[in-house]
Amino acid sequence: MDFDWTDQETAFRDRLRALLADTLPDDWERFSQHGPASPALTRYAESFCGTLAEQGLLIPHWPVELGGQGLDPWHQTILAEEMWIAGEPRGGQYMNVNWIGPTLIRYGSPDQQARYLPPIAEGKALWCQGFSEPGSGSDLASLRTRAERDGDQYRVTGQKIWTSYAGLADTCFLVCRTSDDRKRGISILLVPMDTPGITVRQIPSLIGEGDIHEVFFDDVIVPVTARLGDEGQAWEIIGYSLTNERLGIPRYALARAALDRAVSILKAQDEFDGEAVKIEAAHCAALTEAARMASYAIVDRRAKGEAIGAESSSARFATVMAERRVCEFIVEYLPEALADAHPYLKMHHQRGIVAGIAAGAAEIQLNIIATDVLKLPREPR
Amino acid sequence: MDFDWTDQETAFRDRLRALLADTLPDDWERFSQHGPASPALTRYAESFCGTLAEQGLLIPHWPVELGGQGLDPWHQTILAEEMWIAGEPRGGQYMNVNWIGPTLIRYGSPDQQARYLPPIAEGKALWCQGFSEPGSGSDLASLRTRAERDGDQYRVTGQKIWTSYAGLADTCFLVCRTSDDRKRGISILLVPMDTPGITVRQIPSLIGEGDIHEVFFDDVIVPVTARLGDEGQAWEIIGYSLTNERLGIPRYALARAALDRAVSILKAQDEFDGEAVKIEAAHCAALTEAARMASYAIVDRRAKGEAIGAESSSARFATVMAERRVCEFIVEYLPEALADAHPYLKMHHQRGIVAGIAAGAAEIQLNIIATDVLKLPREPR
Amino acid sequence: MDLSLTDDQVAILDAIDTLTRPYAGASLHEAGFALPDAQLDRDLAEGGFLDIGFDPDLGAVSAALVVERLARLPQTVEAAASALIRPLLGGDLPRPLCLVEEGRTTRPIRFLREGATVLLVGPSGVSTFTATAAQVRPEPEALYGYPMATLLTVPAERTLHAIPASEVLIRWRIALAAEAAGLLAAALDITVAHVTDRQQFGRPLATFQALRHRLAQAQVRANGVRWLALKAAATLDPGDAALAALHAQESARATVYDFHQFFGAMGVTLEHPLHLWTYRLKALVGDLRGRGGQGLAAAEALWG
Amino acid sequence: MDLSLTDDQVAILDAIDTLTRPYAGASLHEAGFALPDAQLDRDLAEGGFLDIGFDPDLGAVSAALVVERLARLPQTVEAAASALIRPLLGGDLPRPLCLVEEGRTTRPIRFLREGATVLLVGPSGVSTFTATAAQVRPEPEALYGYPMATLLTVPAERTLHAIPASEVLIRWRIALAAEAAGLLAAALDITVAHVTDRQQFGRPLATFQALRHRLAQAQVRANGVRWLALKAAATLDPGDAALAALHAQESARATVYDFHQFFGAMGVTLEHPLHLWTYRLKALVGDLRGRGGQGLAAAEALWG
Repeated sequence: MDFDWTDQETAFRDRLRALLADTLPDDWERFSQHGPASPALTRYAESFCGTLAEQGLLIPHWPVELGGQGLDPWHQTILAEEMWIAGEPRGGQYMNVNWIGPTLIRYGSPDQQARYLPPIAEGKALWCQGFSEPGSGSDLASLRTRAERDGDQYRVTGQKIWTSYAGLADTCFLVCRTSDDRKRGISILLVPMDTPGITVRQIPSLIGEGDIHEVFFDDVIVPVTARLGDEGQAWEIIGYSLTNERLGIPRYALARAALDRAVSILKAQDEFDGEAVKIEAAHCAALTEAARMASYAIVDRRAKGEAIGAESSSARFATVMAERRVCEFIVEYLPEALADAHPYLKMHHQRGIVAGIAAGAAEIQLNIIATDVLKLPREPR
Repeated sequence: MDFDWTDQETAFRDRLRALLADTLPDDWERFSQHGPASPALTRYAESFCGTLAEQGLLIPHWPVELGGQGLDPWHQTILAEEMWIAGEPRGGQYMNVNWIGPTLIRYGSPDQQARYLPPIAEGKALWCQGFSEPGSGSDLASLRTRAERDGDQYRVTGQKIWTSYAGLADTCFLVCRTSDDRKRGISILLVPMDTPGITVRQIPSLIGEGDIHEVFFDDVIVPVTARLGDEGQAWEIIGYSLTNERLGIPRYALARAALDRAVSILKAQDEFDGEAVKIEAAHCAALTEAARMASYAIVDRRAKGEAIGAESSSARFATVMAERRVCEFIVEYLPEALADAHPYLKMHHQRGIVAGIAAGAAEIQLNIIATDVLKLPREPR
Repeated sequence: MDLSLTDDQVAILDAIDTLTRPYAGASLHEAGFALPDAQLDRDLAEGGFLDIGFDPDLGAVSAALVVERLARLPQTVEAAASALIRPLLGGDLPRPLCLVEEGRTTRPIRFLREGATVLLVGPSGVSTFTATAAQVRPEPEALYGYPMATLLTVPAERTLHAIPASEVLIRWRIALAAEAAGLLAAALDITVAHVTDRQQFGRPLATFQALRHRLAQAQVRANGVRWLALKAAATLDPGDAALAALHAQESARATVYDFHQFFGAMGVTLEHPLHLWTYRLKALVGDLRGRGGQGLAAAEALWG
Repeated sequence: MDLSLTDDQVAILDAIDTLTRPYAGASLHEAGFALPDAQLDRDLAEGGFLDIGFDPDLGAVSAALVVERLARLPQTVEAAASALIRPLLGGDLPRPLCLVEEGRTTRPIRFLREGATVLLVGPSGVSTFTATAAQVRPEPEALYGYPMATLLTVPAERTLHAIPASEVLIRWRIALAAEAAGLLAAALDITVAHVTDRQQFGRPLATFQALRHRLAQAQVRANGVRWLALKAAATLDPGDAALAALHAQESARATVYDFHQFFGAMGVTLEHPLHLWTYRLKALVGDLRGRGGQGLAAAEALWG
């Protein structure tokens, strides 16, 4: 066992930090309070991702033949950590490079790859993901948006909700129903958002302007060539995508950074003096570091090419525990952070509070741990 | 609203405390570490309950015509609190006066009342309750001990477990199956423990010698006249008993007393000085007082003759939370208490750790709160 | 002991329910971060509901009951300080009454605005002043579900009140606990309604045992906070008050996460009112140095 | 970073498994409060398994792995202090090694008996002595799942060790966390087996969602404690060590109650071995002034 970073990894992280320090505008911390899906951040992300692309830092983990450098999962983790700690200046494009691109590389037709991969690699694309529906959140297989086959096209009708980036995205990674079979009746369509019949409504939100939307599909015509993979293959494709996002966002890293920031502010205000505040801060740090190590254990296995299973749910739940406690620490000891005093901490809070509900609710992770890690017999349905 | 005790209630509590101070032996705290079901405590309880009976303090809440004084539920609560805080010198007899006696008063035949009530009122009886079975804990209706009717007698075969007091009890309040109907096939027999065919095995236990047993019934012949109420009436009778024991033992009172004792020891050792220990002690006190008030809200309604429903489960769960935190406080800050240094605290720990499993598991209380207080739709079965 | 409401208390709460019924049913679509309501405030003040603590026959318990009831509304009204602390100070101070702890004056303050009475409490005593526009920076982006502002300066000229700071702190803690009790009850109610209605995996969310147990625990906490607040209002004992506030802050922490968890994404929209209660609870968690502050005060009172 | 076991580590753990297999399967019927085993202790000592920390090529991570593995056994062996702290002191001290914090010498001490080495650590430095019968009062009634005794006197004549107390505390915390990790894993394993087997309401307990979620959280905690312990063993950093011990103590508190809850009455009998792990966890919770002690040490190291 070896818990040290290699020199190359350390240099990579340093390079990212230097680039961030050079590139981000002076008022970035205040600016980044807008959610990653806000119009302001989305516009900024296009310029920022262009810079990353020029420096070879947008898709360094992609295969060399597709413009990447084939860097291993440790580098990918370092990249994800540094970007998220910085407030994710890639905006919604982090999805592109982390899982939409890799999924297209695996399942896309030559035409689809030719059309969609270059803009992703150049930092010019913005996708939204059409997964959740009003009646179907954690239970994806219950989705009802229908794509009726009609010759060489589909006619799509239905509604998606909680869709981040939808207001500005150019393309939707749309999961929809092509037959009644619960799981094998689901297919994926790559739908340009300017297709007639698509209406987007922004949902006003606690966590930032433009962050979540409803998307209505009203007799939207999509050519069959826009289907990713086979009809009914969505369940498999999403499963593959998830292996690329199994750990999700490295929230433990921002949670720790926010904790350190909060402590430094408290110290400057002579308020990091009692036992209570110190002990509570230590509990937060223990949880962020436990989540970090649980996550690294998964990265290690990915780096070795081993199959990753349910253990990633354990790392994800550890991350939710850490996020929660850091959010609570700041609310209790630096309440002004949620007003206007400490934009970085407010940004953390806004992103942290959804840790337990975004990308697979915490309760789903617990179900997975119970069934697949602990091997407990299943609940009756 | 009025949160004060009446002068009469205060005098009653003072009288109990004086009696305890006068009556309990000098080495009582060390002695009371033995569980209330231990042979040592059971023997002592007979003498102690005799004293209580002489002073009119054994069954003061019983009707006057049955030897009591008809005192209201507030007095009953004060009695229960003071006895439990003192380590329950009534031993297993607390069950007699709290629910077995009242249940016999309501459902017993004249012969049964004449036989069983006087010894209870004199402090000379010891009962055990035959509820749990190896395959049936929280799910009482699944019990399998059978009583086969054969003329004017029953032939009982089966096994009970976790039975407190069984080693020394004179009578068993036995719940057994007289038909296959899940709930309406259950009946109660009052069975002398010296009936041939009954075997008792003590189970060695963490919480004290003689505290728990297995009881085997092997073709035990019980006359039909020993049945309490009608055949199949057990579910109703137990429901009535529970209304008499709805709040269960006032564990919050001992938990608070143990907390206060622990703090005074820590202060004497100059170890109640940091913030951490003080704040943790305060959390414990908040929980004991929340449990106390939730319990008093139920007592208040009983005192007014109002029906008590699921709210008592809320008070019970609050009590479990308080017990748990006080036990944990002592383990963390006064670990020597669980060795031999502080018998009163060890006694508290031994009795407190079963708070969540005895007399209706904590999870059952949560189910009841969810369904009957919050009115959530039921789980599927 | 008699834990039923008196006839007077029943009448007061009934009158509040009648007065607030139109507000309770207001459309909350896009209610924004906070939901102040000047008309409701006026109605309550004119009805005398915020002055109940001045009446020695009704006293602090009745005032706490009013605070608890009003905290259940989606609209926010400065009731807690006015109903429970103003009686200590005399009746002629303009509302809202804003509480500030010495040494923590730069923290955002609930209800602070030009013309509000600011009550400063700490080791140097108890004093008040009327805030001017220049002293106040509104915080419209604060997430807390209350109108909030930051105090830019504390004027040297203030009205000194000859009451011990400890008296104010006792009532502040009771006010906090009573308000939290109402907020917890309302957040629990709306969450119960949501999970009963919301289907996942073909059945109501409310039928999932893990969620049921967590909501049941929230019920136990909300019930405990309410009783501790009322008892402390009755005794005005420093220990009772500190335990009530401690239990309120601890319970807010323990339950707010769950309420949002069970609301899922809906809980972060401004179209559903959950945040009006949960983010107010968050605002209360930091008062008087948070749980550590209450815990130390309780320990001092109980075992000092 | 490489988080796989090295070949050496795999070989060591395999050898331990082989050696301990007969003990792991021993009948635990009426095992009593603690379950010491002199033969197992000898076997392990003679096999050199408790000396791994002396080998610079293997080091503290390997020693921590050994401690974690041995803590899973129902029998208790003084491994943590011997494997992780003894290398600081030199190799000729008789085992068991018993750790005592200055100012807390009257607390019950794990493994203390006549002939044991007592290590006293605190502001005045690091010293050891060999306990005599007269200095020791056994505590056979202690509930903690370890053989324990109280130290009646601390002799003035002790061997002073020229190492900083801080080094000992770092390794004590790592030892504690590594041992807790093994205890948590074993308690979780046996509880999983129990709830899978035990039927209530016509189905295995393990099929009830609330229980599943609580056990899943225990898994997350046990996993986190293990990784923090191993990382701290690798870095020997005071912050890492304090976080590992803090997380271990907090996780012990959070899970022990649940394990017993799910075992029901069986968990309080001496016929089921649950207490051999859970009561050992309780014994670790109070070490080095409990969570407060670890939290302050962590804060000092991280942000001091």
